[in-house]
Amino acid sequence: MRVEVDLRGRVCADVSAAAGEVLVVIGPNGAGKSTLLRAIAGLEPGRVRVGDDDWTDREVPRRRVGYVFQDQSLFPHLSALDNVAFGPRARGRSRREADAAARGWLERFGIPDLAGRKPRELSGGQAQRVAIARALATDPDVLLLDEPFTGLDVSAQMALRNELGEHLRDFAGVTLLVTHDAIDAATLADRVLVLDEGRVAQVGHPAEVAAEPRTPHVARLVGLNLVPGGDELIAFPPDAVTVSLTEPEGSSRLRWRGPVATLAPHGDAVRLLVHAAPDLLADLTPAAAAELGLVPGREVWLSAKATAVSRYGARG
Amino acid sequence: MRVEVDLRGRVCADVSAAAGEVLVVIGPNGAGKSTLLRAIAGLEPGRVRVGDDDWTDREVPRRRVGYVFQDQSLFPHLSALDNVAFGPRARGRSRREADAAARGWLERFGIPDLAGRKPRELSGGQAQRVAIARALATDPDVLLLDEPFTGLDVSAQMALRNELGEHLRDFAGVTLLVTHDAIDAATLADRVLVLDEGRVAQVGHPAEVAAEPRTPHVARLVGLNLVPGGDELIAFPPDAVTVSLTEPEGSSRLRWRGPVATLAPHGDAVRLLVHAAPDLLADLTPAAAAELGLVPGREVWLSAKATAVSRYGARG
Amino acid sequence: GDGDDGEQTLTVLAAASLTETFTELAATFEDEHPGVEVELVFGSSTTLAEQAADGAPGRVLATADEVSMGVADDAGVLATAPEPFVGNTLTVVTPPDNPAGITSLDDLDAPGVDYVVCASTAPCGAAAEELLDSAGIEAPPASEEVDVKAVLARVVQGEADAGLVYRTDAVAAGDDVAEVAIPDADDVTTTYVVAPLSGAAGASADLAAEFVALVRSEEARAVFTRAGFGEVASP
Amino acid sequence: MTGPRLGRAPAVLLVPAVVGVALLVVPLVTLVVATPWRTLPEHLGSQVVREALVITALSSLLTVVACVLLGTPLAWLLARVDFRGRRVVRALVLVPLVLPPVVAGVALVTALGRSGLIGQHLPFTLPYTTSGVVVAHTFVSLPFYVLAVEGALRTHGASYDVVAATLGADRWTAFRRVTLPLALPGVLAGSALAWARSLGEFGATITFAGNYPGTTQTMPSLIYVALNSDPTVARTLSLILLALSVGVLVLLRERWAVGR
Amino acid sequence: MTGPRLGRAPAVLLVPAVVGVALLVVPLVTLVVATPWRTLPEHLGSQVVREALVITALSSLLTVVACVLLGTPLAWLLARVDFRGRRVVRALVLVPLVLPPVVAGVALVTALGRSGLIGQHLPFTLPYTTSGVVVAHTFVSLPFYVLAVEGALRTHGASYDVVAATLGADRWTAFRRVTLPLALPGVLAGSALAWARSLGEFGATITFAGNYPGTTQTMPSLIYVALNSDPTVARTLSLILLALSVGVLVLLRERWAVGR
Ligand SMILES: Nc1ncnc2c1ncn2[C@@H]1O[C@H](COP(=O)(O)OP(=O)(O)OP(=O)(O)O)[C@@H](O)[C@H]1O
Ligand SMILES: Nc1ncnc2c1ncn2[C@@H]1O[C@H](COP(=O)(O)OP(=O)(O)OP(=O)(O)O)[C@@H](O)[C@H]1O
Ligand code: MOO
Ligand SMILES: [Mg+2]
Ligand SMILES: [Mg+2]
Repeated sequence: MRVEVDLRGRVCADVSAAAGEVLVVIGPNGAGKSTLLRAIAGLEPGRVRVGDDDWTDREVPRRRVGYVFQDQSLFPHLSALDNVAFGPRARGRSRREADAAARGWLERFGIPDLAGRKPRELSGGQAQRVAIARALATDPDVLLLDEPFTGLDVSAQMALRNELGEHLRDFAGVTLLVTHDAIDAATLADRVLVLDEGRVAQVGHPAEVAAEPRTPHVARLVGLNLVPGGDELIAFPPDAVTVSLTEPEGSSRLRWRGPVATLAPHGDAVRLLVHAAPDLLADLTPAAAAELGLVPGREVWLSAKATAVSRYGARG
Repeated sequence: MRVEVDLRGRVCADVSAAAGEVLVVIGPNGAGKSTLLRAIAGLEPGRVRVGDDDWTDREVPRRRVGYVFQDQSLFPHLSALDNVAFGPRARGRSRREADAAARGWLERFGIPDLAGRKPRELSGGQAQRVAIARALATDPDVLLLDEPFTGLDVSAQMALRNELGEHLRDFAGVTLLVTHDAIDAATLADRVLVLDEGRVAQVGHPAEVAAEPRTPHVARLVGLNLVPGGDELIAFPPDAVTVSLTEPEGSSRLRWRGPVATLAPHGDAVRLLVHAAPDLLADLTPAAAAELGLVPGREVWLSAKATAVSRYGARG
Repeated sequence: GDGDDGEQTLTVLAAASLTETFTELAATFEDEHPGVEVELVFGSSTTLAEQAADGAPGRVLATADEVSMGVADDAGVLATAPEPFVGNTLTVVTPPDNPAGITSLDDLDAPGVDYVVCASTAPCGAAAEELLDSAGIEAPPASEEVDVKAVLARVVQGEADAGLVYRTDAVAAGDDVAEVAIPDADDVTTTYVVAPLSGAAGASADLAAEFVALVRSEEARAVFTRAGFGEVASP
Repeated sequence: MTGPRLGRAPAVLLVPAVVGVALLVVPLVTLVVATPWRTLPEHLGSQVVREALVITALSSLLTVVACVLLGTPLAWLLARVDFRGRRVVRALVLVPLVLPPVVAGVALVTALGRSGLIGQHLPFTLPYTTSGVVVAHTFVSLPFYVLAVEGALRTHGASYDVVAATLGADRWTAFRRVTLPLALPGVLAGSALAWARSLGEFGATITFAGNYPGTTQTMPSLIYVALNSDPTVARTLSLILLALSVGVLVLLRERWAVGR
Repeated sequence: MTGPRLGRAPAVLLVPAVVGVALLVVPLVTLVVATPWRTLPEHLGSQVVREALVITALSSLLTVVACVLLGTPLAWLLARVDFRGRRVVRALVLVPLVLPPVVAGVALVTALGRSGLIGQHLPFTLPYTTSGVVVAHTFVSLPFYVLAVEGALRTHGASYDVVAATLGADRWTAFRRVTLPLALPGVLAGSALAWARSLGEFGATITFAGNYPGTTQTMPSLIYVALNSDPTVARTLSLILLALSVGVLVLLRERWAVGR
């Protein structure tokens, strides 16, 4: 599949994916992730090829997509079951078949007893499951999942991630999954696509992207500090940062200064956000934090252990 | 503040909170979290007292709440600025004052340049920020935040959590914040309220609830295994679980058997979900996982190190 | 249409002001012609004439003026030349208690008197205009009603202090109005005309001619006179 | 269910609403009071009245059917499809609203009359038949229907149509299963408008279809004739028409309210 | 913007839509064709016609204003407030739709006429005045307006009203800033209906307000009167009315379309 989208101020990207591939799309708010998905579905203009077919001029109903909209967009006048059965019926299956398929999906997602409910009678998470079921039930060529796990409780997230993973293993088409959660990228992605301000900032295998993030957003997502250094980027984990109240000795250029913005527990450690240039994270033990007398606003020096730092080119 | 709600099939709870308190509400999908908030706002029937005032028969507009709805519910015909300024204006401030206040909130949330956009021209995360700004701008007595951080990218989540935390420190009223994210509970909560199937399952300080979870949902949320043992509950972390292919020796009753459901990377470890009774999590090193030849479907034995286990009464 | 089973229908298109008299005459006609049913279609003379000209089903056309009949005549749908059968003259009516104290045509000129007439385009309006002019009335009417029934209704409801209507209408209204006789009214009359329509063949052509004959008969004259109609004005 | 208490209805809305109701209801009440009801059974029993009632009921019902069948697609076209000349079509569709009914009748005669431009080529005649009555009523009522339904369609917007399209629904399926059900209140409002307009119509009817008892004489035409002989009878007949239509409306509305 | 391509408009919708347009437009076209246009300037120049046009324009405009002011709150009351007897009020509000216009005029006379039940106590008289024309038009047009707006209000539902209430908006504020703007397409549709109905109305007007050039004679009354003597003049006058109203509609619609 190949998509070329050029919408000033929203997204300007050229994205390819192989059949069967799961592409996880990440990026900050307003990066253009939803717009990219909308273009593939034909809701925004853009050149789209899927396999041997040119979809560019194909009408929306004839593009075989399964779309989980970011805002669910369940039909308010139809029950959960009818919402899920809508796609199969629109694509020509009999009422009985479509209902049976829909019922199957609702069961798979743990909400068979809500089949008769109207969307306004569902909780947010329940509605989200119906929305995913509706997208998968259409038997699409391309799956477009815009933050499919938002609003789901932890168990449901885990269960649905598994269900979806299983489904995707057998799925011959392309999947684009938008998420703000690093776990989705780690567990579901064949490749990760990073969007930033409407442009493709990075594409690569999940481990690659996690190890050598190219945007502050991805670095934050995978929990790394990222510092631009001329042509190269420098990445290091928060627990590789040493915090001190006075300027550290030595000639290392890997040191920064700034006020503590926040302190928060992070596992067994205390995680510090420091407004240096750029913002940096530092993990230290509660004992060390107490000893340094760290409170928000306090100026500190940070330095990174050279051994824990990785350097790589700013352009892949 | 005190709320008594009794809506068959949705929620049946009696909840109190002190002035200035931040109550984080957690629970699985459909537990009744949103319904509880709606009752406080007067959108569902229920007895509500706030301070010395009885709100039970008070009309919705006269309850001074700031509500972030789970589905945002931004007015589609108003710009972001007008959405945020709506509350102040409805509560009697002049147009100029309301606009200034709204502009201040949009700036605080990093989207001053989107002030003139209609909701349909905003990305999901941008709209979510407008929704939070709209709720805070009304200068309410009670803040009702239904999953306020969904759809936000990691940096925005962190920034908004800080902004909100700062705002809440000075806030004299009661805050109820619904979330599926353990971080919110850890960083913002004075107390945590656990709902399960419409009932209050547990109330307590965040650390308390995290240490001695009473429902499988909370246990999963804080990353613990929870096993019912008659009158008491047994909790232990996944890294306290030993995985073996044969029945472990000794007479400990802390052992279970079942097929591996999933394996996923978790930090440096591999996290296993095993369909025992109940479902259990186990962390082990990638080396160990490889050595045991673990694949989904494989039957394994699990046992918990007695020293890492905590036992406590099933009823607080 | 015309029945084949011995039952015959004779459709008569008649001006609305003939409603009561023609209903009575139709009953008489049915009594004299067993097996024949007279279907009466009432409407404004102009509409009926235009519809007849367009070939509307009907065997007889009776209009309240000669101009309308002319439309049908010009279209060539009349079987024979139209013939006048009654005339009608104007009169002044007031509400029974006569609140404005109208006693003559001249009183219409008094200040504060609301009187109504037909619009000058309607036959009764043209007649009223002529009458008012000859009497030298200067005050304009409060309203120019579309037809004489509307004028009458105004007076009956007490909405107008006086109205110029046909004598037939004054008679039909009975006690609902008081009549103020106008000496010179007979000078201004309208003429009702009737004609059989062509396209009628055989038996029903005969029936149409017979109905026209009935309308112009002495027997009918009694009915018309009772309703307040007068003689056809001599040319 | 009573729903959330959003506050008392404010005087600034209540007062004009009550004035509006009064303006509409008071004349009716005085009409009812001023009409002799004694003669009502006698009128109801007469064959002419019964025939007129049947024709009125039949033609108004058929008019609603025609409006729904023709007007719903037309409203959809105007609300949802971008085509050249849409504005002109929309304005033209409204024009029959503006025509005095008698002129509408004249227009129908010039087009569909026996010697009308189109009518002379038709294999059947419309004037002076019950079908003609339905045509006249539809001509007069259709714009009302279209405007009401178009308003409802626009109110909802096309967002759910788009969702349906992504699920593979072609426009017809989306129309049938999404657009139309969501616009149902508008369709019902439009149908009520069309029905009511048809019940009261007489100028276009009498001009185009004539006033033949048993075929084209509707209640309003009968009332017109009665006005010429006995205004009291005309009022009584009006009240019969009125009572029946109120009855039907109350019954129908009850149904809708339950369905909602 | 052209928006997403949702597919071709299907024949099953297009065909009835085109039939509907044809039914409405063909009679108009034949009317235009069959009317002598030569005499038009002469008519336009005549004082009677000019006066009638002014009164028609003025009274239809005031009617729309009255409908918006009275009808919008009424529609809101019917769509949003649960009160006892709502169903009956709703049915009663529709009744004037069903009345033949002349009977509507009679009802107005019995209520508001010089010697009407209410009218005899009023310090002013409505019959024979331009105000009377507006009252008659409003009586006839208001139900159309209310029904269209109520349909639009119901289509949208009350969910944003609830959101506004949580933000402290009382019902009036919510109505003004949320309910009304969201129902705007319905309000516009209703206004167009009311305006058009008022433009063509004559039965109730002539019966209640009378027909005097310069005070109460509207174009439709003039046309009706003209029909009695010279149908050709009546047609020409109708076409003037028609052309002007189409012009206004096209202009207005252009505005709306831009606003949307
Ligand atoms: N209809 C529109 N008109 C103009 N700009 C728009 C429109 N819709 C979206 N945008 C802008 O386009 C950019 C991309 O939006 P998009 O919804 O694709 O972001 P996103 O990556 O999905 O963000 P999020 O994570 O918040 O959902 C945003 O800056 C947004 O404000
Ligand atoms: N209008 C309604 N009618 C009937 N049941 C309803 C209605 N609204 C919600 N429910 C049910 O009430 C229960 C509680 O719903 P609620 O929205 O409060 O859940 P929640 O805790 O907010 O869940 P989530 O995390 O998914 O948002 C759910 O089982 C839901 O299906
Ligand atoms: O319809 Mo008439 O009888 O010409 O006034
Ligand atoms: Mg998005
Ligand atoms: Mg919820």
